[in-house]
Amino acid sequence: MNIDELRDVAEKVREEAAKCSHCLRVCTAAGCQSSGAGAVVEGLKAAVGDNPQVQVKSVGCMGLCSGGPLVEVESREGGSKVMYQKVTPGDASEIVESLGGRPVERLVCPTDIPFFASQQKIVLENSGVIDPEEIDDYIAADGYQALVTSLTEMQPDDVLREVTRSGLRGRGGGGYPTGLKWSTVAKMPAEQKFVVCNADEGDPGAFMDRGVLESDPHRVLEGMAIAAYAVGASRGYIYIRAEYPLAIERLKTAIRQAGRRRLLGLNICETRFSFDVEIRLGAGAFVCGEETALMASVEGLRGQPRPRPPYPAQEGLWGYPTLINNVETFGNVPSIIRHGGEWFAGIGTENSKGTKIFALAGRIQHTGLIEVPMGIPLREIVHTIGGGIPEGRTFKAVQTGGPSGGCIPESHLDVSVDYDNLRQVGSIMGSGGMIVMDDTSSMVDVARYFMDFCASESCGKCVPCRVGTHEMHGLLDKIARGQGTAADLALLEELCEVVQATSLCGLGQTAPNPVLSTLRYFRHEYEQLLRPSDDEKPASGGQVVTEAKS
Amino acid sequence: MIVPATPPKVRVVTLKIDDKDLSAREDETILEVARQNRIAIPSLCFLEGLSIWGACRLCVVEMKGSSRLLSACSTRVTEGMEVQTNTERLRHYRRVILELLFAERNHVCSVCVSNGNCELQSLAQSCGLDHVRVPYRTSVYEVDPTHDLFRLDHNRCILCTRCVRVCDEIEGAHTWDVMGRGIGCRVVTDLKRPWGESASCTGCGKCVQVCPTGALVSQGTSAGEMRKDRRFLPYLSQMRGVR
Amino acid sequence: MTIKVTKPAPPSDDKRWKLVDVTMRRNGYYGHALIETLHSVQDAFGYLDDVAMQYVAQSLGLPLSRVYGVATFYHLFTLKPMGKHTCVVCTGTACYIKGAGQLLDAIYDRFGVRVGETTPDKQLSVMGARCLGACGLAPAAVLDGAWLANQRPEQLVKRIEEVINDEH
Amino acid sequence: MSESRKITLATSWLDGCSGCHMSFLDIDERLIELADKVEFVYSPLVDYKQMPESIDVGILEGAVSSEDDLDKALKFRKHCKFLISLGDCAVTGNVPAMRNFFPLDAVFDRAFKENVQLQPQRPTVNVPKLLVPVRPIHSVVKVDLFIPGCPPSANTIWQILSELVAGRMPNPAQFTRFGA
Repeated sequence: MNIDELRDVAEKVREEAAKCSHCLRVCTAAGCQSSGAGAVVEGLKAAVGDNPQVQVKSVGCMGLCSGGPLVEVESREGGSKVMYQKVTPGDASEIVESLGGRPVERLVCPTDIPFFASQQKIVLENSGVIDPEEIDDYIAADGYQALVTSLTEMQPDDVLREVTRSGLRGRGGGGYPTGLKWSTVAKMPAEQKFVVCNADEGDPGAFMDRGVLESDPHRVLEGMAIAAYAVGASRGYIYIRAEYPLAIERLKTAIRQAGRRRLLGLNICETRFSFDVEIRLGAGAFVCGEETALMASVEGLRGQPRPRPPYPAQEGLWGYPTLINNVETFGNVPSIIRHGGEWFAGIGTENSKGTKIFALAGRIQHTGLIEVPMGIPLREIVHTIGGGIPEGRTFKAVQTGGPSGGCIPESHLDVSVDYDNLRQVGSIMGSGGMIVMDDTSSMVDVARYFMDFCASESCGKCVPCRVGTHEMHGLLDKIARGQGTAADLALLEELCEVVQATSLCGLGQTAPNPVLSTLRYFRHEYEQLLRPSDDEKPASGGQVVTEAKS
Repeated sequence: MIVPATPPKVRVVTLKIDDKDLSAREDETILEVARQNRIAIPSLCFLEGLSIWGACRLCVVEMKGSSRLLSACSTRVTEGMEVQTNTERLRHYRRVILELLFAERNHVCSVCVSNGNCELQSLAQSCGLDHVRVPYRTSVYEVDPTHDLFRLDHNRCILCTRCVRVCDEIEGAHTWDVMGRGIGCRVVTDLKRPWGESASCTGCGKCVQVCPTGALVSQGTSAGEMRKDRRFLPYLSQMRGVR
Repeated sequence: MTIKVTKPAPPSDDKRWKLVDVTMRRNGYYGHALIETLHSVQDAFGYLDDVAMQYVAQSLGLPLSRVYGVATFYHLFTLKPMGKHTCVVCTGTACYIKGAGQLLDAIYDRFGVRVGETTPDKQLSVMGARCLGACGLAPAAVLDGAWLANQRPEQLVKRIEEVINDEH
Repeated sequence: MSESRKITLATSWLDGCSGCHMSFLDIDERLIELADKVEFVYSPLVDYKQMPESIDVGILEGAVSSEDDLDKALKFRKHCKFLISLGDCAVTGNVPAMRNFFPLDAVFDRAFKENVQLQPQRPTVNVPKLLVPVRPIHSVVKVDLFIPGCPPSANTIWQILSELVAGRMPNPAQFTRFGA
């Protein structure tokens, strides 16, 4: 396929679309599907019947999951758009009848609210617009242009330069400069190299990657193929959690379609470049989000990390240099190549370029997926875009970065969101989960929850993480139940330090973060729960067994 | 006639360990170089002749210019590296890691067959660990006495996986592996069958000899009677080419 | 150099072994296809038993203990047969904040099973999930594949009772 | 510590075998030397019934298994300026703590019914109530010095006491370890 053929396909799709007067887009990403979007699609199709003027389309995530199932009606004349929320199959005929007339007032979801208006979409530009199971839809939205341009008009070095210039940093949490990572792999002399897409989105409360894969899977494949060209790899793996059946299905479809269009496989675009992608399923292990554990899992082993160095870029899958990036990182690449690194670098802040997808959840008015430029104040995300706290409650903290992150209180809400600022206030960017808590949440309980998570997700290889997280959870539990003493709290803090400093991989090294950040901002909540020690009071400690039962 | 030298495959680098100037081959690890130079770095999962595991974290050292600690067993030396192996901070961390190990399972030294010949026990002494503040877990673990020659006591296992590695890398049987995850990890033979019923076990006993504690011992030993013999290891690992 | 090894015959003439064989063949009987293969065994049979693990180990040329280690490492694999009905309660952060714990407590109070357990009459298995990615619907549960959004404890228990009683 | 006054010393055994006290006695003739500098004011080895208000050094052997043990530990902490855990039972729980792996009922049955031929029954009168779990002393009260060993040898005890008497803080790891 060359650039002209690509344009032909796009043209055909657009012509087809122009024949219709209205397009009904139904979000069929997992969030809306679980609230019944599948039936809505059926209902709408039945209501439309064989009217060729109206197109009913299953599309990806529109963002506002709390309003699901979402339906967007676009009329070709004038291009006006109306969004409906909480649509049921029973509403279908009413919606179809309203076409061309006044919208169904009671279902309308206003789109001029900040939730939609304050967003800037790069990775999600096609989400909720195109049909994720139709490669031609993606091509019509300028898809695969970047890949074809790279292969036919650019040298691998040119691609590396563009990515480096863009200032893109890894979106999986670490924030490692993507250009640097790519260059390292590119420089390794090896006959075989691998590109791996990390789609093992394990943070509880994070569903950005899922949104991207379910809404626009080709974008990720294109990003991977460009990366493979730039670093000189010919094989790719997508490591995805088995908990995402819909995303897996859509990825499989996408790989099949791209292969058929010869955008994956042997001699892509009649060049010497060949690239195959294979899906590898996770099986329920958070630690496999860690690069070396992920590689072990791809190799069919227990997902246990190994010490670094050597880094995967030097010795990765089966010992070969391996480039590992996360879904959102690859998702940015086609746009960077299409619009240039310069353009991308113009968005965001000095050290954090571009946009970031966040998953808003918890005690907040609007839950769902948003994509905002880096540097946006946290307060704007929570109170303006998220619509603040429901039920008249007050804001207490927002948790970012999942089990490796921290809780940010009201006093730091004006921090502008980028990698370095979030680290300064004791949290991390992480993969983009944001969970808002109101005054009903106990911070000790939150810390205990995350420690329980880390303890049960610890792979068990290194001692500090295996035993340390378990013991820290025990101490947190004791404190949360009002049984802990000042000595227990001191021991907890000491364990935090040791586990952080000595654990083998990122899971253990960051497991104490939720405790440390809640201690930093909500220490009084811990102290309120402490009881005096045995020395200070005469009564007996431990459980007294009075009379043995026979 | 003098034949011109072919360039060496590995270079020699100079580095500092505990302020001592040393030279080493660049394919050697910090731990190897330290031990050659009589600088003691505590370790448990490391055993010369077996592959590197990097899990006990006792051998962590500080490196100038790095905020992270590095495990000495798995990190190769580089030119100009400056390493500290015995700072107050590291000694503290090592004691806490040992505390965690003692708290994890039931290491009652006084009644252990390896009492007096146990690496965990002697490390506790050399690292100055004289009591354990971390609450003991006191979970019950079983003892597998089904093998004719050997006995497995999970209570004393520290999951260093030396047995797994020696069985796989040297004996080639791969009878042992680790099952489960996190605190629920334990070593298993085959499909978690009793050891005595294992079809893959050759009965060579290498796992017993490399075990640092009283988890794997010979049948018929009682408190303090078990002694391990590892003289076979360097020789056999050379034959197998394990690094 | 490759040595041709004859693959062992399936443990029984159960048709479902074909599905497992297909997965292994598609992956060239490489040892690194172990996780994929275990997935297909579990899809076909519902759980992994010794017979299946033995067959997979032999077919892929892997040590038994390796297979057992991998099967027990990943939480999605189960070595015990599941109940007739399964209820997955999401325990992700958003669901936790909004009361997933109460859902699990209510299930325990009514059916006497906690996460990872199956009732003695093999009617119900309860599982926890580390975030199903439907945080907008918190607290969420999946009962026999059907999504249940914004659950209250008594509502969920009632729904489970209905599903179980429908059978009788 | 002033030169003029002897150092006062109290000892007691909780749940243990009293082997550590025996080991203490095994310092033999050095006891006389010790007696020049140290005065036993309360101990199962001597005949004082009343514990003085303030004691310089307290030594406890054994683990905390019963309410009685707990009372002793709290009392020693209250009266002693410097408290020593002597022996593995005091330091780690050791053998007494091995009953933590079983339900208390099972332990009782094993001890008083299954292994007894004559009138197997559980004692109920004049026995202190048992605690679950058995714990080392430092998990109940603050301890200033730990001397592991099962038992610590007579030499170990002598060395450490000599250091203390000389006004120096000893390092027990030089002489002893868990299970020694």
